[in-house]
Amino acid sequence: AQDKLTILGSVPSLGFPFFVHMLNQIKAEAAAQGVNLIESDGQNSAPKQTADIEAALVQKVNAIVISPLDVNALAPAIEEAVKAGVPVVTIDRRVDGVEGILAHVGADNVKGGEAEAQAMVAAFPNGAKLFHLQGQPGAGPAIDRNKGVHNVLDPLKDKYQIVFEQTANFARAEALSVTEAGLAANGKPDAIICANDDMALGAVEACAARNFTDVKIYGFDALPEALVAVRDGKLAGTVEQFPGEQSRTAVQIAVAYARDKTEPKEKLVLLTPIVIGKDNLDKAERLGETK
Amino acid sequence: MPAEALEPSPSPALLAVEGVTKHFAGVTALSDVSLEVRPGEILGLLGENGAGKSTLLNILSGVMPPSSGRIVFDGVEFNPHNPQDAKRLGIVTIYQELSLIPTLTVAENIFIGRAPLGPLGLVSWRKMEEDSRGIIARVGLDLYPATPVSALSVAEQQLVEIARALSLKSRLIIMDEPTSALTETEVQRLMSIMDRLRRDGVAIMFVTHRLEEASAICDRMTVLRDGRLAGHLDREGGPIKLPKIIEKMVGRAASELYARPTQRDVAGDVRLSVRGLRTMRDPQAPHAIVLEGVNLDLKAGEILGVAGLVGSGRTELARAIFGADRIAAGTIMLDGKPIAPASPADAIALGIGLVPEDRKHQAIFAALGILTNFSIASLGRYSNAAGFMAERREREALASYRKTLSIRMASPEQAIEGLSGGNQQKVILARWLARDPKVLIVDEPTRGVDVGAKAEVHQILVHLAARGIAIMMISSELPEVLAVSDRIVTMRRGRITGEMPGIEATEEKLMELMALDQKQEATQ
Amino acid sequence: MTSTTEQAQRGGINVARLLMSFGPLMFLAVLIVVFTVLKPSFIDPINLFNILRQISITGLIALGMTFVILTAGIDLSVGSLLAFCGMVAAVVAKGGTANTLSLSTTGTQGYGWFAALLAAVVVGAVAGGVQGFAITRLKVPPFVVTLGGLTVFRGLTLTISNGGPISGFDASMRWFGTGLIGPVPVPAIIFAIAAILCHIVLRYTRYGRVVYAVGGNAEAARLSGLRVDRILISVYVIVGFFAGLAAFVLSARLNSSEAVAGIGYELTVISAVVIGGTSLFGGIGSVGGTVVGAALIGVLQNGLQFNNVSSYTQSIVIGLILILAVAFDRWLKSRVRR
Amino acid sequence: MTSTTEQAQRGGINVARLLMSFGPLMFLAVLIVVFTVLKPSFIDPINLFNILRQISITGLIALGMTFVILTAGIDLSVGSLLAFCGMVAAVVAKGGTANTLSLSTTGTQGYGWFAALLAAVVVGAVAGGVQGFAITRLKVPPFVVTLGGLTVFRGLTLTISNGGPISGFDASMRWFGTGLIGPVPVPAIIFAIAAILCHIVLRYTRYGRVVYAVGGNAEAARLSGLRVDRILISVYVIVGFFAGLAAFVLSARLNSSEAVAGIGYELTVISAVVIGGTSLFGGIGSVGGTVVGAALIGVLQNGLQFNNVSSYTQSIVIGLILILAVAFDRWLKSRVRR
Ligand SMILES: Nc1ncnc2c1ncn2[C@@H]1O[C@H](COP(=O)(O)OP(=O)(O)OP(=O)(O)O)[C@@H](O)[C@H]1O
Ligand SMILES: Nc1ncnc2c1ncn2[C@@H]1O[C@H](COP(=O)(O)OP(=O)(O)OP(=O)(O)O)[C@@H](O)[C@H]1O
Ligand SMILES: [Mg+2]
Ligand SMILES: [Mg+2]
Repeated sequence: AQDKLTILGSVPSLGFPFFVHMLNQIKAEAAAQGVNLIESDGQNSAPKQTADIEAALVQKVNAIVISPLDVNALAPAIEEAVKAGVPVVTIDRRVDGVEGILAHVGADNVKGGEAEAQAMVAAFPNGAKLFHLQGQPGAGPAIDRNKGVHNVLDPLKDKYQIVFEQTANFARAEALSVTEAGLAANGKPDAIICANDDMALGAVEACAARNFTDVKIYGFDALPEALVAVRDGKLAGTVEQFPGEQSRTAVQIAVAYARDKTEPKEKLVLLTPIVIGKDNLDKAERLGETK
Repeated sequence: MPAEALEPSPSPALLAVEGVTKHFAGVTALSDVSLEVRPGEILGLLGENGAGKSTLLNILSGVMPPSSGRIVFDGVEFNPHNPQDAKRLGIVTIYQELSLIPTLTVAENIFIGRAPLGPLGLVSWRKMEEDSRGIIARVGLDLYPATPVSALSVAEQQLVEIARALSLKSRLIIMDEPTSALTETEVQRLMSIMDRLRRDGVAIMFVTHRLEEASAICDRMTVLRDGRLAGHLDREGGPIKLPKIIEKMVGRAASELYARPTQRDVAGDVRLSVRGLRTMRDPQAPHAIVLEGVNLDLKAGEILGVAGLVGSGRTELARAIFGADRIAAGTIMLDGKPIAPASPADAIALGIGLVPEDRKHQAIFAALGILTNFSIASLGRYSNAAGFMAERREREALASYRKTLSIRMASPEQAIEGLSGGNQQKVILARWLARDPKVLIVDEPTRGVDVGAKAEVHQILVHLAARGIAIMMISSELPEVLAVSDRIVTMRRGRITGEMPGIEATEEKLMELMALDQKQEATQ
Repeated sequence: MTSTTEQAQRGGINVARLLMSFGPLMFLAVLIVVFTVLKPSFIDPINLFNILRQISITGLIALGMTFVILTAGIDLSVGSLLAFCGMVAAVVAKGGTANTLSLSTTGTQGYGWFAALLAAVVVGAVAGGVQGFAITRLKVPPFVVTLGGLTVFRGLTLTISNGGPISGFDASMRWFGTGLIGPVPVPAIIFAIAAILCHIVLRYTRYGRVVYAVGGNAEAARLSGLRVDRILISVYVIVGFFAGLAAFVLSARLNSSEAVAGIGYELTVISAVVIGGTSLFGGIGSVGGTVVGAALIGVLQNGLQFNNVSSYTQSIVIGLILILAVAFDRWLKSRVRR
Repeated sequence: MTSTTEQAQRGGINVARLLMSFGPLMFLAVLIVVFTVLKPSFIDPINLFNILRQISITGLIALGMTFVILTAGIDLSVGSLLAFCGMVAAVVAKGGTANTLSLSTTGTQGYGWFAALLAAVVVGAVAGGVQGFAITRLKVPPFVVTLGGLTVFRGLTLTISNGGPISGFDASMRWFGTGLIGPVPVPAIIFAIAAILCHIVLRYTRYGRVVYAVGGNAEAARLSGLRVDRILISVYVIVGFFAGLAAFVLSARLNSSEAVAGIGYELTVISAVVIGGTSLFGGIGSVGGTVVGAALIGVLQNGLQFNNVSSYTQSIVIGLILILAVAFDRWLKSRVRR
C-alpha cells in the first residue's frame, strides 16, 4: 500500500479495565484493517482528551474513533474535528448536538442501568431490600447508570426499598468499606446493585466476610473477573455492553469512510445491553478470557 | 553642651512602665516591673540570663501583651497589639534573635515594607540599592546590597539590623544585645551613633552583657533580677562602676571578673596542626571570605584565642577544620596523623567539637526539648547497644551541667526556644562538654551569656584544657580573649596576621596586629 | 536557587545565561528540539498554540499558586474550587437552575458572559478569602484548611449541579475558550497577560516584595511591622480569583461546566510552580519559573502524545523527566560560577 | 503543639488531660458519641472492627509518613507505590504473568504468601530508598521526587498489569486481609503492632531522636555530627516499606491487586498525619497523633455512611469537621499556654 491511513483511537481512561479492553479491540481491528493507530488515554480528564484530539488533528489523522469521557465537555473538540473534515465515530457515549458525526456505535448506559435493575426485579418479584453502590459522583457513566436504575425502581418504591445508597467511586476497596458499613448499619439486604464490576466484587468480599452468601449482587461491564464470579455464583449478574463489538464496528465504519467515503449503513448502531447471568454466560463477549 | 544632655533633665518621661507582669506557662518572667525612659537618654537594662529583659522589651515593641500592668508612652496609655502599633509611634526595636529575612537581599531587608518607588509607582531597585549602601556605610559595613542576607556572617547581620533600625524615624530605640557578635571597632562606632541620637533627643533602651559598654554609654541603668526590679542606678558624675552593677544583678558582692590567667605550663604535644589551608570559593557567594593558606598549631592542654575583626575568616577556619566546609588545599593533622574530615560527623568521630556562632540557625533545635538539644551530639553515650536511649543517664548528665553552668530552665522537656538566649547558649556548651572531645573549637562561646555565667564558662574552658583538651576559642570580645588564652593569633582576610603568648598580650597590641595587615595592604 | 533569584530580581534578561542557569528552561528547549526532530509537525504554529491553550487553564491557577507558595503556604482546594466556580458561572450564564442540560445556546434567559465571569472570579476570591481567614485566625495550617476546602467545594459543586454537568453557553462566552485573536487562542492571551501582570506585581510593587518577605520568615516579617495576616489572606484571595478565572475559561472552552472538573489539578498546578523553582518553604521563586514549569509539563504531555507513546509509558517518562529537570537545575546551580 | 509533644515525650498517659489537650482526640470522642446516639448500632463491635480494618491500610502508610514528615519531607508517591507493590505481590503470589484471571485458588503455581509479602515490602523499601537517594544526592525537593514517583509507579503498575487487576489468592494469603484473631480483624492487629513499634522507635530509640533532630533543624543536625543524608534516605525506605505492607494487606483483603488501587491515598495519609498534629515543617509530631488522625477520618467516613448521608453532603461535612478539629486543637493549645 502507499500511504497508510492513520486513525485516532481515544478512550476515557486506561485506568479502568473496561476501557483497556476497548482500546485493545480498537487496536486489533485497526491492525486487521491495516491502518495506523494513534492511541489516546483521556486520563479521566476532559481537557486531556480534548488535547489529544487537537494533537491528532495537527497530525492530520484520517479518522477518529472515540469514546468520549463526557458527552458535553468533549463536544467542542469533536466539533472541531468535524469542522476540519475528519470523520468521527463515537463509541459507547453519544454526543448530542454536534452536527456531522459520521456514526455512533453504542449501548446506552441508561439502558444498561435499567437492564440491571430489571434483572434484580425479576429475581425478587415480591420486593426486596436493596443497597445501591454508585459510581464516581459527577462522572458521565455514573450519572447515566444511576438514572437507569432509578428509572426502573422509583415507580416501584413500595416494593423495592433502597435502604443504603452510597458512592464507592467505581473502586473495589471503597466498595468493600462502604458495603461493610452498610451491612453493619442495615443488616443483610436482599440484593446489591453496583454501577460497575469492581464495586460488585468489593461488595462480594464484604458479604463473604459476614457469611451473607445469598445476597444477590449485580455488577456492570461484564469483565472477565466478574464473569468468573457469575459462573461461581458469587455475582448474580453483570451488564454486558459489548464494548469489543462496539469498538470493532466503529473502527470498520471509520476506516471504510476514510478509505473511499463509504457512508455507513446506519448512522446509529445501538447494541442492546443485556444482563449476563449463570444461564446465559455464553453470551458474554469476554468469556474466552476467563481461564 | 554635652553636660546639659547628660544631666537628668526634668523633662517628662517618654515611656513609663508601671507594674508590668508577664507569665508564661509555669514561669513568671516579669513581676511588677516599673521603669521610665526620658527623651535624650540611654537607659541600660541589665540582668542575668533569664532575668526578663527581652520579655520586657518584647512587650514594649508589641510582640506579646503583658499579663498585667500599664504602659504609658508620651503621656498616652499604650497597648500595642503587634509590632506595627509600636512602630507607628516611633518605637523601633533591634531584637536579640536576629530578625532579618534570610531569602531577601540586604537592600530589601533594609527597606522592608517601604521600598522606594520610581515612576509609575513601581519599586525602584536601583534607588533601593543605592540608598542602602549609604545606610549600611553608617555602621561601617561595605557590602554589595544585592547579597542575600543568608550569606552574611552573624556580625554582619547584626550590623545590617542595626543599620535598618537607625534608618527609621524613631523616638525610642530598643536595642536587645546589639553588640553580642561585634568587635571593638564596630562597638565604638555604634556607641558614637548612639551618642548622636541621644543628643537629637531620641530615647534608647540598651541591653548588653558587656558591662564595660553599658557603663561607658548609659546615663542610667535599670537592673532586673529574677523578673523583679532589683533597682535603678544613676550616673553620678562619672560612669557607673562595674562592681555596683554586678552586685545589683546577682544580689551579692562581685567577684573579680576576667581574672588574668596565671601562666600555665602548656607542655602538651601538638594535637592539631594545620598547614596551607585554603577553602573553596562558593559559587553562590563569590564575595565571601576564603582561607588563603592558614598555618596553625594547637597543643594539647592549650587554649588558643583567635582574634580578628568582623569578616576576618575566623569562622571559616573553624568550619574548615570541622569538615563543615569543603577544603581546596592544605593538610590537617591530628596527633601527628593527617585527617581529612569530609563532614562534621567525620570530625566529631575523630574527636573534634565545634560550638557554632549562629545559635539560632546552626545550633539549637528550637521546638525540641532541652534534653534532646543537650544530648544530640553524644547519643551513643546515652543509649545502649540495641539503640534504645538510656534516659536516666541522659537526665543525670543534663542535671549536672544544669548545676555547673547554672542553666535556668523549667524542665528537661521544655522546648529550648522557651529559654532566654544566654541559657540556650549554655545548653549548647553542655552539648559539647558532654562529648569530651580532644579538640574543642568554640566560636563566640559566650555570646549573650551573662557576666556570672561567662566567668563560669571561662573556668570550664580552663578546666578542660587542664585535662589535656586542646581548645581554640574565637571571640570578638577582646577582654575575653585576653582572659583565658594561653596563646593568641589574629586573623584578617583569611590569613593569620600575628601571634603572641596570652600573658604578653594587651588589647592595644592585638588591635595593632589585627590592623597591621590593613596597613600593609594600603601600601600595596 | 540564589543565583537565578538574584538574577531574576535584578530583572536583567540574557537568554543564553538564563538558559544556562535555569535547568527547567534548558530542559524545555531541549525537549522542543527533540520532539521537533522526532516529528517536525510538532513545531507547527497550530500545535504550539494548542499547547499554549492547553496549559493556560492550569497555568492561570499556577500564577495564583505562586503567590501562595511564596508565603510558604499551599492550596490544595484549587481543583475543586475551579469546579465550583465553573458551576456558578454556568448557573449565571444559563440564568438559573442546574439540569438545564439543553445544548441550545439561543434560549438565553441567562445573564451573559460578563456576569458569569464576574460571578466566577468573585466566588473564587471570596472562597479563597474564607480559607485565608481560617488559616490566619483559626491558626489551622494551610494544608489542612485547603484539604478541607478540596472536599467541601467538591461537595458544594455536586450539590448545586446535582451531579451532572451544565452545558451550552452562548457564542460570546464561548469565545473566551475557543476564540482566536489573529492566530493566537484567547486563553493563551489571557494567560500571557495575567502572567505579565503577576510578574510586575511580585517584582515591582511593595505588595509583591512583602509577599516574599512573609515567606522568607513570617516571624521576622511580623517583627518588622508587616501585617502578616492580611498578606496571607490576600494570597489565598488571589489564588481563588485565578481559580475562578480559569474555571470561566475552561467552561467556555468545553462549552460545559462539569462537577468532576479539576480533579487532581492541585498536583499539576503545584508541580508547575515547584518545577519552576519556587521553594515550598517560601520566600524564593518567580512567575517566570512558574510559566516555564507549566510549559514544561504541557510540552511533555503534548510531545509524547504526538509521538503516540503509550499512555503507561507516558506516565513513566513524564515522572522521570520532571525529576531530571529539577535535578539538572540543582546541578547547574552548584556549578555556575559568576 | 509543644505541649502534646512534651507530654508524649514524657510518655505519661492521663486520659482526661490528653482529651483536654489534644483537640482531634476530643473531636474523635465527641463524634463517636454523636454517631452512637444517632444510631446505637454504630458502637457495635462489628462496626468498630470494620472501622479499624478500614483505617488499617491508610493507617499503616500514615505511620511511615509520620517519619517522613517529621524530617520536613513529604511522600506523594505512596498511593502509586501501594498499587505497584500490590501488583508485585500478586505476581509473586500467583506465580507469574498478569492476566491470570482465574479466581481459582487451588492452582497454586505461585510462591505463597510469604514470598508475596516479602516481595511487596522489599520492593516498597527499595523504591523508597531510590526516591530518598534522588532527594539527598540529586538535591531535588521531596515534593518533586515523589510527585515523579507518583506517576512513574502508576505507569509501571499499569504496564505490568496491563491495566487490569490480578485476582484470586489462596486462603493463607487472604487471612492477612480477612482473618480474625478472636474477634479482632488481622489488619487491625497488624496496624496496632506497627503503631506500637513506631511509637517505641520514635520515642525511645536513638534513631527516633535523630529523626526529630533532622526535621527540627537540618543544619544544626549536620553540625552535631548526624549523617543527615542517610537518615533522610532511611525515612523514605520506611514509608516505602509500609506502603508495601499496606499493599499486601489490601490485596489480601480484596482478594485482588488492582492497577487503580491507592489513587488519592497520598492526601488521605498526609491528612491523617497532619491532623494528628505533626508539623509539615518537621520536628514536631507523634505516632499517637497520627493514629488519632487516621481514626478521626475513618470514623467520620464510616459514621456518615452508616447514617446513609448523601455523598455530596458527606464531602462537605468531612471537610468542615477536619478543619474544625484542628482549629479546636489550636485553640486548646493557645489556652494552655497562658
Ligand atoms: N516563649 C516563652 N515561653 C516560656 N518561657 C519563656 C518564653 N520566653 C521567655 N521565657 C522565660 O522567661 C524568662 C525571662 O526570659 P528573657 O528572655 O526575658 O530573659 P533575658 O533577661 O532576656 O535573658 P538573656 O540575657 O539570656 O537574653 C526566662 O526564664 C525564660 O525561660
Ligand atoms: N554570598 C556572599 N556574598 C558576599 N559575602 C559573603 C557571602 N557569604 C559570605 N560572605 C562573607 O564572607 C565572610 C565570612 O567570614 P567569617 O564568618 O568566616 O568571618 P569571621 O571572622 O568569623 O567573622 P565574624 O566575626 O563576623 O564571625 C563574611 O565577611 C561574609 O560577609
Ligand atoms: Mg534576652
Ligand atoms: Mg565568626
